[in-house]
Formats: sequence, structure tokens, C-alpha cells
Amino acid sequence: MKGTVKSTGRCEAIAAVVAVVGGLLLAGFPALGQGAPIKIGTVFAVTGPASSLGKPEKDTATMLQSQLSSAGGIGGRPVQIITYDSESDPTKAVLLMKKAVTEDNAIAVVGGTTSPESQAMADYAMQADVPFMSVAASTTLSVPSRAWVFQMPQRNSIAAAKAMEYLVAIHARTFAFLYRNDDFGQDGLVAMRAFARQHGMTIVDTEPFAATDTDLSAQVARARVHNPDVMVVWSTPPTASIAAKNIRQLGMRVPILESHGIANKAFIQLAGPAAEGVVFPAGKLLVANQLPPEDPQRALLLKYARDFEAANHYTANTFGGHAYDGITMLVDAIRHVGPDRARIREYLEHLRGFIGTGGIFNMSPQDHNGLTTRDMVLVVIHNGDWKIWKP
Amino acid sequence: MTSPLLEVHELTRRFGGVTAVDRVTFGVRPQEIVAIIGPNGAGKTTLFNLITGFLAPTSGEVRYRGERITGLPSEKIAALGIVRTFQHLVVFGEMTVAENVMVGCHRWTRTGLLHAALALPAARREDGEVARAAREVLALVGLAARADDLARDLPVGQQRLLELARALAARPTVLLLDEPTAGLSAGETRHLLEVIRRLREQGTTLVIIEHNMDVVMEGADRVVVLDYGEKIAEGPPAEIQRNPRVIAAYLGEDTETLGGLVPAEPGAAP
Amino acid sequence: MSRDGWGLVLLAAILAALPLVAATAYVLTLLNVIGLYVIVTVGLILLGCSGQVSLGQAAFYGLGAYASALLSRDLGWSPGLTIPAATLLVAAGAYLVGLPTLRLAEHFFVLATLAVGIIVNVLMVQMVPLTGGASGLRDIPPLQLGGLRFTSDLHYYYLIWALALLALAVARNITSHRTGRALRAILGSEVGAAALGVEVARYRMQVFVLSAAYAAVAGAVYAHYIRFISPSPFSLYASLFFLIMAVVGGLTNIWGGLFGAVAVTLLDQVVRAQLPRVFPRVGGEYQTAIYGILLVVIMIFFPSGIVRGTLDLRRALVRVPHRIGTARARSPDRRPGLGDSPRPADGGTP
Amino acid sequence: MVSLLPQLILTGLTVGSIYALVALGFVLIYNVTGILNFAQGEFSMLGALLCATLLGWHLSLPLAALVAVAAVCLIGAAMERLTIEPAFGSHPLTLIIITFGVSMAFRGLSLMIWGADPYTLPEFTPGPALQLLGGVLVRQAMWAIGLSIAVVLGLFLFFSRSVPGAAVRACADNAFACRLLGISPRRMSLVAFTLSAGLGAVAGIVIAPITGATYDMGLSLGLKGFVAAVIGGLTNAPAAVVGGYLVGLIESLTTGYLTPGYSGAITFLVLLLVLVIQREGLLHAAQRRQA
Repeated sequence: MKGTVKSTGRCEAIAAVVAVVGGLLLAGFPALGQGAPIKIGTVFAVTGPASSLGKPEKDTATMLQSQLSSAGGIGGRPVQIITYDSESDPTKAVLLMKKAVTEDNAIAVVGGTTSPESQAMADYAMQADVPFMSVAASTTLSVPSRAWVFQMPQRNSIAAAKAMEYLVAIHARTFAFLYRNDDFGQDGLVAMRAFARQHGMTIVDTEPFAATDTDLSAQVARARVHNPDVMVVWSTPPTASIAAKNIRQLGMRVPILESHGIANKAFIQLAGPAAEGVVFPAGKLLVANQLPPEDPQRALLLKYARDFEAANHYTANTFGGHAYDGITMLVDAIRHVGPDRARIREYLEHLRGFIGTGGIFNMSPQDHNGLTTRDMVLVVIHNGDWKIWKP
Repeated sequence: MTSPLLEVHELTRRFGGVTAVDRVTFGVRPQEIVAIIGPNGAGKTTLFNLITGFLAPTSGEVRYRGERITGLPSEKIAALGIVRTFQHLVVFGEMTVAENVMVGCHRWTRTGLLHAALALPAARREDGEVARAAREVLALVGLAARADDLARDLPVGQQRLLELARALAARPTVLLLDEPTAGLSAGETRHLLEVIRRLREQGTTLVIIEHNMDVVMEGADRVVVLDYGEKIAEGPPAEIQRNPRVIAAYLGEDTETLGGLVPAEPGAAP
Repeated sequence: MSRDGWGLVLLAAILAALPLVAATAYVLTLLNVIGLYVIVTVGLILLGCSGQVSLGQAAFYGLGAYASALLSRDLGWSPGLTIPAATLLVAAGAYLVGLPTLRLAEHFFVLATLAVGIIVNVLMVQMVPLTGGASGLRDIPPLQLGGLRFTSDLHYYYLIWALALLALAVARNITSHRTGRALRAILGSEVGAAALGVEVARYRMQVFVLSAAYAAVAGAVYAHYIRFISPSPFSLYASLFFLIMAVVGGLTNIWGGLFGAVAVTLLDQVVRAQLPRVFPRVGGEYQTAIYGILLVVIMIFFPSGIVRGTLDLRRALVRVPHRIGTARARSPDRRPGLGDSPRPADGGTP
Repeated sequence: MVSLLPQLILTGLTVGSIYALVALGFVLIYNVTGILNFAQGEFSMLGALLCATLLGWHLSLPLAALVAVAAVCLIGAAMERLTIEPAFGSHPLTLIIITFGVSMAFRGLSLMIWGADPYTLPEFTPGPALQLLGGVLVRQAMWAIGLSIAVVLGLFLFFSRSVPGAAVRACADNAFACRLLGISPRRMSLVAFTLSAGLGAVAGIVIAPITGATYDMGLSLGLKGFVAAVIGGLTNAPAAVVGGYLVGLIESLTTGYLTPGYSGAITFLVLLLVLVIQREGLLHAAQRRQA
């Protein structure tokens, strides 16, 4: 009696099969009939929770594409930068990385906006022997170092170390640590714990909060009870700003130290007056124009900022910079050793003195990040603008 | 006189201030056909809901074969063999007529999720049985021709027959019919009476809520009259027809239901 | 053997052959992911067959993944063992969740599952020592059955699609025997079903637990396949994604599970691959919007799923006299897809 | 921790007032149409972001707010006509799914229009936070709290004193009877969506100075507001507001005295408990709607 229902079911089965074949053809279409150009795959979280980081990364890639094209590619060979959106989802990130590698024959891949995405992609890079330039800051990505995985941002532990320099400089003995309860915040907590122990400081209180929290005065109030010398906040806007606001609203006068996650104007806008005097570690991009002329990065940083704003009509930030470093580093490698994965890896692993937006990279088999605290600066917010902080 | 199969004892249900069913007591003997009549809003359907466990009584109880069944969930009561139809049609619109009836067979079939999941022989055999039973019942009520149509495509009258068929498929001991002739043509009504008689011969006990007095006079052995939730009369049809309280009760009603006393025009829907 | 039985066999044959024609790591991974989604979606649709919708399916998917990952990674059990173990654990969990919540009116049940989904996700992020927090769990051992070590995409392709076909077959059987009739009766009218002795609560529970188990199996396999898990793929968004697949396929239509998962996942890929060619400089921003609109359009115009919906429209247009299944064409006051409207005031029986 | 409690309570009230405002939108629509509108939070998002944009065009705050609210009202009306009206009479689940779809669409479109960066609005009455009972309360929170009360009063007057209000209430009680009286439930549902869209927008604009506004603020706001509405029994505006403050207090107190970070989970644990405990009540609500 259910005969026709079944046949409808069969229709669905057939429809499904047709969809598979057709879909694969369409989805795989870019691969057909394109072998000539050297391809670099990029997978960023253009949408989803991490989109504020992924968007500038993707826009940087698009910008570099046009620059490379007008420059006539590498050694006469055209370069194609493929950009995919991982929607901040590790599964999709791996899937798209595989697509870039196996469908588009990308020679290497840049991406992994969030640390879970990068982790998953790194595992595949190790399986498939593909150079992977991660733009996520999680410490575990390059400690211990993995053959095919390179990390562009100053890893969180370096940022934390830089932040620590501030605490040491102002002779802080105790501090409270408010962090967004995700990979970014949890990673920061681990690093700060370690350094605090080294410098004989005590973390009097740790307060996690959710990225969607609308008010943090409960956490601040808890921390205030321990009256710490400094309030340390490890998050990105809006919560990073809300924290700063709440700290001041609750009448705490102590210094506020935030993370490199607030390296964009949004923080200042949202925090308003509370942003005043907040100190945070950051790549030099933010304060490029304040750098001494002899600083080797200065020229590059100013150029990147200029080009980016020209191309995208919003201010460049350090996240886009990581994508910039990853791609330019690969281009440099290809220029020297040609489009060969193994040799690119070899070249990158011994790359020294490479000037990027994130700093001067000195890679080694033990260190696939190659940056130090010298590549960061402590920035203080003064009159709604960024100034290099000096003790 | 044989002991009653179904006993309603001091059954009461209040909704806020209103008392829909007020200390109603009566019994139904095996193979008896009892008609329940009364003006609109007299509490007939509420009474059915109380018996079949769709409503919890405020007080009083229902006994089946001497066992107290009040408080049991409706599906348990149905499982015991007390099956009902609804005044406002409740057919499974998205299922075929035959499938509707096959659901009726649920009561006396056993295979469960596991049998089905693995399509065990047991499940298949049962399907065969059920399909056969369904065909028989459909033939009985005269819906065989429409077995493969979707239930919701049937006209109201046939949907009512379908509900009856579904209830029959459950092979009930006590069958409660809520206005079974509403929306039926004169012919269908006559056929329905046939079916009801045959059921009784096969050993089924019936309780019927009915507006159509012809049906009551012809079909019922005994009539229970409700008015404002109270039992105002009980007895053989002929007696009831002459009972002054009953007539008064109906006269208190609007003429539309008064028509219920004189032969109802065919196809009169509730 | 029944017609869609043959359908299954045919499908199996095609699937077995597919890797021979298209076997890049990407295509295989894509097919594997689809396969996992098929399993979850079919489970969701089984639930739909009892008139329920869950917005917590991603949580069961994730619990399956974490349970199997932890058992194998930290206790050193063989994944061959942990996958069924995880499934049972999650099923048990679902039973406990179902006890209080399944008695809720259906649209409050959805919210209960939504709440469960969110709570589970928070716990995944929160219980750092156990789950590794938001940074996730690494180094999950691959599946090993006897001598066979599942390492390549191809291995998992055959495993996953075998499971998917099994899931389809089981679901199809369930919906086509006594249990299936009972479920569809419940979908049609709880009252009517109960009046015929159908144990509504019991069936609801069975199907709910089963659908959770489906999700858990998929999740467990996922964990050993990708070998890295973090809370993000198991968020409310994922639950919505599964729901979209189920809805595209038709919430009460098992085969729709196959179609829905395939169609939605591939639509995603196609949009990704083709949109930039149509509009250069376009970001992924379109995805969310497209899904949202898709969801709305389908619920309004194809409440019984795309394929069936289109078939109906066609039939409605050529005015074939109603026969089974075909009669699902929309009519202004009756809306199939999720059972009869429990609000007679807005249509129901005319 | 003596010094902690007052602050936690004030924080709870601040957050609570936000949830209360969103909850009111839920109740309004549920009362009239029986639909749980999960796009409710998106109205707040749209209100806040539109207002921010208008400020960018150098409109004064009151004017910008007014225009934004009006615009969102239109959006709400459009949503009802385009997505709810065509599915009128569908199974409640179908309608819930539709509202989820709408909310996704709004989120995606807003991301295209406004990008991922958070925006903010100036406080209505700038100035240092108020010191009271040993805690501090942001001035903006006073606005939110005051507004939540004002809206409740407004709704009360609308429903009890005005004719359309009475009509809406009638439909809530019995759509069928309503039709007999010649009031179209469909028009009422349009009214309800327009109103609660405006309500949501107002909420968004009032809270943006406290929380900032991002394209994805809608979902979590909507869910929290929804929990509040459920605690209030879904049909009773004042109760929903109380529910909002309860959720706010529960969050801040659990954050304050238990380990923080779980507050999100706890809110939804409360939802579960309420659903199960209130089951009867809720079911009655549901059935009353369906009868």
C-alpha cells in the first residue's frame, strides 16, 4: 500500500545521486583545465564567530593576488591565490584545505584563523606533506615544532611574555586575570601562569567569561575583592571593552593590561574613556609611523597599511598582517627554490632575517615561529590613539 | 440478569464552576447496545472522555469487568478493549484509508521497534495479517474501493465510516461511538445500523451517543438520557420517548436539536 | 524484495563504484562528511516521523565524538569498542533527557532540546581538564578493526557509507511496519492514536533515543576520522544545519535524509566554488543569509521536502487524480509536512 | 564576601533589564499568534546597528533612534507578510523553524552590510556610574530598567484601554471567535509583529551603549530573552519582565558565588527546569492557543 511512497523515496535516492555527481562537477569545476599557474591555497574564517579576524586576512590575500598579477607572478609564472571560507569551523577548514591541495593542486596553504581550525589543518598538513602557514596564535601550534607547520603570529606565549615585561616594569606583585573562555583566553591563562611563577608574581584571581556576555561587573567585582595591583584582560572586543568599562565603573583605579586581541579601533570606540591608559602587547603595525626610521620593519609596515586601506577602505590590522606574512614568505620561498613542497619546507625551516609585518622571522628546525618579544611592542591607548609605551 | 461489563459509578467532572458530568451512574451488560442521548452540552462527550481516560474525573469511578480503570492512561484503557470514535473526526489525514485501519489493529498485534528495524519475519507476517484484517473491515463498512486513497481526501461521511472501521479493526470488547451517523446519508445510516447489529451478534458491546432518534429507537436496547450533566432518565427506548422529563429537557433546547426527536434530516452534521 | 529495497542495493552499487571515478582526498572527505551528515539527518527525520523536532542533535553528535575520543585516547580502549560504547552512553543520556522533556507539547520539546544542546556545548568548552576546552582534543587514535587500520579517506569512505546505508535501511524498516504505522498515527493525531491503544509516550521515547544514537555513531566515527575535535562543530549552529538538511529532505520522509544531507552540503560547496566567479570579491557572508532564506522558502512552499514537494507541484499541475503519496500537494488550508495542524481554528478539517 | 552581593544584584538588574525588554517582544507575539519568534533578538540587533549608522550620518540620537525603530517596525511587518502570513495555520514547529530561518537571514545580511566589527552608541545620559547600596549602577541601566517598566505599563494600557488592544487580546483568547467578530487574526498577527519588532529595536538601542552592537548579538540575546519569557509563562508581560530580571540575577549570582563561565549553561538549565516544572501551565497555554 505504500508503493508510491516508496517510489517517491526512490526519487529522492536518485535525486541524491544526481546531486552528488552534478554537485561534485560544479564544486570541483575550478580544478578543470587549470594547471599552469602556481597556486597558493588560503582558508580563513571569513564568516562565523572569528570573522573579524578572517575578513582582513582574506582581504589581504585578495590584495596580494592583484599585486602579484600586476607584477607578472613569480619568474614569469602566474601565481593564483585561492581563498576559501571555513566559517570558523575546523571540519570545514580541513575539508577546504584538502580541496585546495588535491583539487586545486595548491603548493602550500595559508590559513587556520582560529586555533582549532589550525590544529585540524596542521594534522592534515603532516599527513599530506604540505607546507602550512598558520595564522593562529595558539602556542601549541609551534611548540613542539612540526615539520610542515609554520606559525605567522607571535605565538600567545610571546605576547604574554611581552605583557609580562609591562608588569615587571611597573613592579606589579599581584594581578587578576579575566579571560574569554575559549582557546584564545585559555591559552593566555596557561602562558601567564607560567611567567607569573617565573617572576614571583601571584595571580590572585582568574575569571572566565563567555564571548556573548553582555556585562562583566560580576567577574570584576569578584576580582576586586582580592585588590590586585593590575587587572589583566585576555579577550577581544566587545567583551574586552566591556571588561575595561566595568573595571572603571566599579571604581578600580589600578592599571589595566589587555591582550594583543584588542589591536583594532573597535576596542577604543566601545570602551570609550575607559580605554584611556590601557596597555597591551601588539605587533608593530599599529604604531608603524611612530617607529624610529632605522627600524627595518617600518617601511614594510607603512606600505602594507597604505595598500590595504587603498584596496579595502578600512584600516589594516595585525590579523591581515599574519596572512600577508604567510603568503609573502611562501612567494619568497618559491622564488628561491621553485614550486616544490619539500624544498619550500626546507627553505622556510632555515629562513632567517625575513622581514614581515609580524616581526623579523628567524626560523629553525626547533622553532617554526621564529619571533621573539623584540618583535612586539607595548602599546598604550592615549587620547583614543595608540602610542608606544615607555616605562 | 448478567453482571455489567462496564460500570460508571457516581462519575463527576467539573470545569471550574460548571459541572459537565454530575454523579452519573449506569452499567452496560455484555453484548448490550446502550444509547446515550441528551441536548447539546449535556455532557455526553465528556462522559466518553472520562470513560476512555482522556479526562480525569473529579470524583467517581469507572469499572471494567469489575476492575477499576479510572486513572489509567487512555492507551491502556484502549488496550483493555474499550475503543472509541470521536464526534469531531480524528482520522490520520496523511495516511491511506487502509493504513488508518491497520493502525486500528495495533491493539492485538505485538511486534516492536526491533522487529521492524531488522524487518524480522515476525513483522512481515504480522503485516500480512493486518492487511487482511484491514481489507475485511473496509469491506464490512463499504470503503474497500477507497483503500488506497489518503484519508483526508474522503468526504466527511466516509471519514466517519473510516473511524468506525478503524475502531472495529481494534476488535474491541466495548465500542464507544460518538455520533456515528452524523454526516451520513440515509443509505449509509441504514448500513451502519446493519453493521452495529452484526457486531453485537459477534459479541461486541456498544455504547452510542446519538442524535438521530430513528437509530436510537431501532438500534438501542437501553437509553441513558443526560441533561446538564445529570442522568435524568434510563430505560428502553419506547419508555424514554414518552418520558416527560426527557421531552421537557429537549423542549428547553433550541428547535434545531428538537429536530433530533423527530426523524433527523439525512446528512445533518453536528 | 521491495522496490526501495532495490533502490538501496542500486545506491550501494553506485556508492561502491564512486571512488573509482572520483577519488581525490577532497572528494572522498566531502563524501565522508556527507555520509556522516546523512546518518545524523536520518535520525532527525525518524524523530520527525513522531512529530518531534530536535535542536540538540549536534550535542548528541558531539557527545558521541567526545565519548569515543576520550575512551580511546585516555583509557586506551580500541575505537572498535569505543564507538559502540559511546553510542550506548549517549543513547542512555538521551533516555534520561527524554524522561522529563518528551511529555512537553511538541514546540516546547524543541526548546528543551535546544537548551540541552547549549548546555552540552558550554560543558565541552568549560571542562578543560577532561575535554581540552575550546582548543579541543588532539591525537585521537584512528579506528582499528582486527588487522585493518583505518588511516586513509577511502577506508573511512566505505565504513561511513556502509553505516549510512544501514541507517537508511533500519529507518526505512521502522517506518514501514507496525511501529512505523504507530508513529505516523501519532504524527497525524496523538489523541486518535492513543484511542487505538498506541503507547504515544513509549514510541516517542524509542524514536528519540534512536535518533540520538544515530547522531552519536556519526560523531564517534567523525572523531576517529578527523582525529581532532573541538566544541565548535557541535554548537547550536550545527544543530540548525542538521535541521536544514532534514527540512530540505522532508521532515517525515526517510529518503529525504539522504537527499537533504547531500543537497545542502553540495549546495554549500557549489556556492563556494561558483559564487566568486559570478560576483568577484564576494566573501562567505552570503552563506548564512542563503541558508536562512532557503529554510524559510522550503518551510513555506515545500513543507514535505524539496523532492516530494516538486513532485507534488508537478502532479498538482497535471491534475492526476489523487493516489497515495501524490495527494501531498499543498492546498490552501491543509499543510502537510509536520502532521495535521493542532490548531483547527486555522484550517485543519475545512 | 559582603562587598560582593550588592554589586552582583545591581549587575543582575542591569543584565536582567536587557533580557526583560527582549522577553516582552516574545510574549507579545506569542500571545497573539502562538508563534515563538526566534528572530526577536535580531530586531534588537537591527535596531542598534541601524541607529549607529544613522548617527554616522550626523542625525541627533533621539532622531536616529526614532528612525531606526520605525524602520525595524517596517522590517517586522515585512517579515510577517513574507514569511509568517504565507505559512499561516502551519504546525507550530514549522513556524518556529521559519523564524529560525529568518533570524539566520537577518544575521547574514547584517554581516554583509555592517561587517563583523562591533559598533556602539553613546549613553543617553553620559556620566559616572551611580553609587548605591555599596555597588555601582551604570546610568544607561537605569534607562533599560525604566523602559522595561514603562513598556509593561504601555502594553497594559494598550491591551486594556484601546480598541485594537482589546481586539488583539480577543484573538489571543480565541482566534475562531475573533473571526466571528469580524476581526482578522491575520491582521492582528501583523500588528503583533510590527509592535514587537519596534519593541525589540528599542531594546537594542537602549542596551547598545552597555554591550556594544554586533551582527551576531541577536541569537544569544533572543535565547536569553526567550528563557525569561518562558519563566514568565509566555503569556504574561509583567511576569516576563520579572522573568528577565530573574535570569539576570541568576546569571550574576551564579557567576559571583559559583564558578564563573558556567553561567550560560545555568541559564538554560533553568529553562529546562522551568519547562518541566511549569509543564502543566505551559501545556495549558499551548492548548489554550490550540483550542
